[in-house]
Amino acid sequence: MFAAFLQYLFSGLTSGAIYALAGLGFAIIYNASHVINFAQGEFIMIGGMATATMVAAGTPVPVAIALAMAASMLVGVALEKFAIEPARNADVVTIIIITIGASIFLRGGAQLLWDKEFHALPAFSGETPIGILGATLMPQSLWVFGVAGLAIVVLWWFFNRTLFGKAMLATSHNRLAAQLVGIGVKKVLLASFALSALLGAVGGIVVTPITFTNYEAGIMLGLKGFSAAVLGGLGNGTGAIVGGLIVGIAEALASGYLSSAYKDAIAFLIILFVLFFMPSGLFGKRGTDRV
Amino acid sequence: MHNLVKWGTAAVVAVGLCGLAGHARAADPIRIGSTLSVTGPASFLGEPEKKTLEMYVERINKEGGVLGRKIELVVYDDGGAGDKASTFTKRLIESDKVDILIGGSTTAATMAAAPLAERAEVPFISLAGAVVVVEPVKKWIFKTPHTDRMAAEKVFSDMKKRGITKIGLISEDAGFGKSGHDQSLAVVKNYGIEIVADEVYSPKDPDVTAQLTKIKNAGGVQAVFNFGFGQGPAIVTKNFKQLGMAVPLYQSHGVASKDYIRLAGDAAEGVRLPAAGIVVPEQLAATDPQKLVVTAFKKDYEAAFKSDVSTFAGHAYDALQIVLAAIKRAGAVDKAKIRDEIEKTSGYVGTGGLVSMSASDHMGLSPSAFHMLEIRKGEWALID
Amino acid sequence: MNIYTARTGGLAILATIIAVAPLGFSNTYFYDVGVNAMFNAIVCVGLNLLIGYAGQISLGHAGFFALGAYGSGILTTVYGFPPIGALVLSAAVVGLLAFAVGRPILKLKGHYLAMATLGIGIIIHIVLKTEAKITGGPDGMSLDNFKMLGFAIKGDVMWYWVAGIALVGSVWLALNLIDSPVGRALRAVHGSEVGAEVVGVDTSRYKVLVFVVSAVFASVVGSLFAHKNGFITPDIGSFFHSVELVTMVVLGGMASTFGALIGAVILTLLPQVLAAVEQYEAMILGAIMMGTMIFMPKGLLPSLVAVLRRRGGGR
Amino acid sequence: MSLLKVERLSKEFGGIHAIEDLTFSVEAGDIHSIIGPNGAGKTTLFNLITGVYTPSSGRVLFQDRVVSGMKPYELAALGMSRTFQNLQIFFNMKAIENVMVGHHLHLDRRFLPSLLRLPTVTRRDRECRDYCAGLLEFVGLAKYLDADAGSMPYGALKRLEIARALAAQPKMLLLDEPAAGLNATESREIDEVIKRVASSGVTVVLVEHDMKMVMGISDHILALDYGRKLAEGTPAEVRANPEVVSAYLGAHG
Repeated sequence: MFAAFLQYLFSGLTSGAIYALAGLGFAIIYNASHVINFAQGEFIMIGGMATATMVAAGTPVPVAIALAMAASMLVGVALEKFAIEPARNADVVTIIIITIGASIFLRGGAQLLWDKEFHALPAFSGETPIGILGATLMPQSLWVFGVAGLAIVVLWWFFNRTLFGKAMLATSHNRLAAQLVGIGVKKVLLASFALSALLGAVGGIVVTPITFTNYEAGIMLGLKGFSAAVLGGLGNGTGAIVGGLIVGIAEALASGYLSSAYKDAIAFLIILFVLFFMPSGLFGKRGTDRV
Repeated sequence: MHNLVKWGTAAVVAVGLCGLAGHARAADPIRIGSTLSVTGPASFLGEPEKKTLEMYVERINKEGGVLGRKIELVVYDDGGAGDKASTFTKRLIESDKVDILIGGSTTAATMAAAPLAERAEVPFISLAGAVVVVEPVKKWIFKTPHTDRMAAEKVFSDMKKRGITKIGLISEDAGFGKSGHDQSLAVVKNYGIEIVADEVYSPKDPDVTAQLTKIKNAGGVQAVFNFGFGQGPAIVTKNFKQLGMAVPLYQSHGVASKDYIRLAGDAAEGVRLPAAGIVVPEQLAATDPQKLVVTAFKKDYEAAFKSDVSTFAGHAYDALQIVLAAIKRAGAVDKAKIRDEIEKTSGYVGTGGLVSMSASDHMGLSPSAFHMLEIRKGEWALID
Repeated sequence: MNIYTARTGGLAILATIIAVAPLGFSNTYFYDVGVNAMFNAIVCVGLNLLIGYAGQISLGHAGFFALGAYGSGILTTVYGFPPIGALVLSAAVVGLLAFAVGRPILKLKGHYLAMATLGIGIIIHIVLKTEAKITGGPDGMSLDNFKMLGFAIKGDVMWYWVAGIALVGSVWLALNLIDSPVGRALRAVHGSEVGAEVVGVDTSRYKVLVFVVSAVFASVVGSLFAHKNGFITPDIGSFFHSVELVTMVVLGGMASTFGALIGAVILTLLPQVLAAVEQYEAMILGAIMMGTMIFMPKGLLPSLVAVLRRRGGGR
Repeated sequence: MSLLKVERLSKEFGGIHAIEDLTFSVEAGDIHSIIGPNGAGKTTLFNLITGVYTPSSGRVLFQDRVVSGMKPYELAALGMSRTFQNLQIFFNMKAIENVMVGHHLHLDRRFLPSLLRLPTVTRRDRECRDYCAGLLEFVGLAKYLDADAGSMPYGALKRLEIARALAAQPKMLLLDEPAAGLNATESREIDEVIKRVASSGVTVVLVEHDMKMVMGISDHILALDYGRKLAEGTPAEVRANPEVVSAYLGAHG
């Protein structure tokens, strides 16, 4: 029975790491701008679709990956420049609708540019499952874990050790003050979208061998990524990773021990339950309202 | 403020009406209306269906049309949603004044549109799978796809031949898989087979090893049957191999396209599934009456769209052919006469099989319409 | 500009438009679209009380809509309830559910509240999809006509007038509420929760109240929608439908009852208009959403009003 | 009679004592000022008294009733109302509506009559409107009656908050830096308003940096430093207290 448990855990970790990568993108943009970007899933889709279609057309894999990352970043920058920045002072809900509009737009574009088929990428390190204590794990899952782990380390370094990263954090805490000490707030916002789109593309590329991709793949990933980011506490990278893993593992354990039909419902129940007791998520900033 | 509200609203209404009323009405062509799931989760049904209808309507018009009249095709995208299908069907009937309806890629869309076609007395050939479309028989409603029950029966009879008595069922929780799941449960006992594990997954789940592990550990499972379409079955297949499950894996006709093999890769080796002859025209026996039809259709489709033909494209082809034949027999574009002639369709050789409808059978596909295929070395192999 | 005349004037114009619009309808399809637009408008008028006036977001209202629809479907077909009884009982159950979940989740703010309401909507959707024995599952379920006192509402034309009356009634109720002590308390919650508290407004009670009211609006319309369409699928409770509803409110104008109404009408008509350019539909829809919100962040109606006021010399 | 008693009140934020073991009382009808350098805990004290924060220990009595732990809206019903240092205006409403919300507790708040716009509700609402217009005039904002709060200048908003608080018809009104950010003329006007409020029988508790104003209008002064009581007494007593002088010189010198 332990083997079964371990298998559920692996299943949950695989899904969870995917959600975590998606959630991390939400966290980065939120950190710099307090914007929730509901088009985050589309960055992931663009990364996956661009790579898969280019590889299928004969482009060498590394070139395809680099181009896909560049394409996604370009889309992220354009989104910030033309849709978010002009509306920077608008209501939270207004910006939510803008990003949802952007996600619909990007999906529509992807469907025209590419097609509606599912696309696959070959696994990076083959398809031989790794057996561990009676359970198995695909090598590609390790790639996802690795990328998620690497992303969190790099982001930590970036936000805590580089001047630009610190500037980004400062902007999120107090935009006016940041401006006063000479931080280019516009540049920071632009960079946050570029960074998050880049991360999304990387995520899309590493998960495509597991989940495949099509023009609508961003919907589910966006939704789960948002859940992960909120559960972990908005704006907290580690939180997003932990949140993603919890959602993934909860789903897998629910499938295994309770009911696979209700696994998503159970995951959402857990999120609700956590929020009832920790209204700012697991690692979110708690604080008393200043009046 | 008064004027503002008034003019604002008036402008909105005016813009809306202009948009809605923008259809010119030439009296000549025969109008065929379709609501299809061109986008959304069922787009891999609606997309090839739409392409097929457009391609053949264009071809027929080039050849002079039917009864000397051109055919005008109006397609709306319902995204697989019942309420949209209902509104678009009303639009087709009322505004576009179509003579015949083809469509409803999904069962939900069909069932939402069906009462409208009944009330307006417009012949309606559905492209949806579930048996509820034609059972009980509704006067104006027909369908061309095989039912999910037929697919389940084909699979279970193959299992029975191999002496399998205990299986695990894993299905997608959306329309196609859910309906297939229910039909499977309804007929499985007739084959002396017991379902010992019954799991579901969502169409976009990245990993289903948890569900499969549960099936694996259910005890005595001799085969696993997956009902679903899209990328789900490919993930099931890959996870199945990952877990090293040694029992046979069956898929439904929902994945009878090359895309499935392409996505699942090596993991698809040995998977069996029921499919119509269209998938393997070259392997059909020379005596098979379908051979000519499906070979020609596959060639046309793949030449036109540079993508593999799917069973679903065939459903649209069959629907169009049945309708055109009925119009020719009726000799006039009279909805009631066309309906009667559709019902009299007999011995039509289509991509799905031989079709002979009757007052009590508005599908008319013989059970032999399905073949059992196995995937060997990345290719389909006809085994039955 | 006097608030009282804007109110009665607005209602009169609305009633006139509803009464006159059918002159341009050439067949029942137009009535059908009209009914859908008005149904959406009623839901949005209710949802706007929550989002626009009280400043609380909900990404789960399609769930309440679907519960109303399925409540009516199940109670009338399985338990033989009269449709009006089923409608009222469903609305009561939805109200109770909204009350029960409202208390804990409305403590949450902003994106956390969005997440919680989204979760609730999705859970409702999953239950409707999964419990196929009573809901019919993803393939949907059928309903009979709406009968009351031996009289059946059937056909799009009759539904059009029913929906029209319901819409005018809902707008009247919403306008009443907004301009009452209760409504001012709601708007104060949006303005400053602590500011409202210190003058005696029990903010959590009012948040729950408006959540329940907007859920009941959605439920009642869900019931009517189910009878009118005669067939419902769980998709009406999906996340996408919730987002659609919020978009209608925000696009038309938050904290403006007529704005929400206009938003609902536009976004109901838009897909019908865009059906002609089907391939580009998604891109155009997305572009319109972005463009409107970028250039009119307060929504169509309030932004237009502001522009006209400036032109009119600050009136 | 003491209207408000604060007994051994403490509040900690993550180990830091914002208020520590504070005891004092406010007599009915007085203008009672609380002074102290920035960070002395004045606003925290207000938040504790009005129920925005819950005390870590100690208690607050209002009209000899223990009220610590009660919600702000419950305290409002008992007759306590306040303004804020950082404005808490309802910017989404008109000036008059802001004040009308202040009168909330005195209106027909039943849901159904409001929804159906019953005559009883509308009649009282009209009366409320007139009453609140009177309050706006009282604080000198008559010309802003139908203005959107968002379009009003800062000084006017400060007075709008006072009008809103008065609309609740409190027994005790707590004003948190009502003159902060105002020019000399505006300060004098606020000064006048406070005096008139007090003379109408409302007890006023005032936090203010403007020493001239505090010394001029207060009956009683409490000086705080680092959350502790530094001195207490009449303006003359407090002014003469060497500790107050040194705290102020230390802080501002």
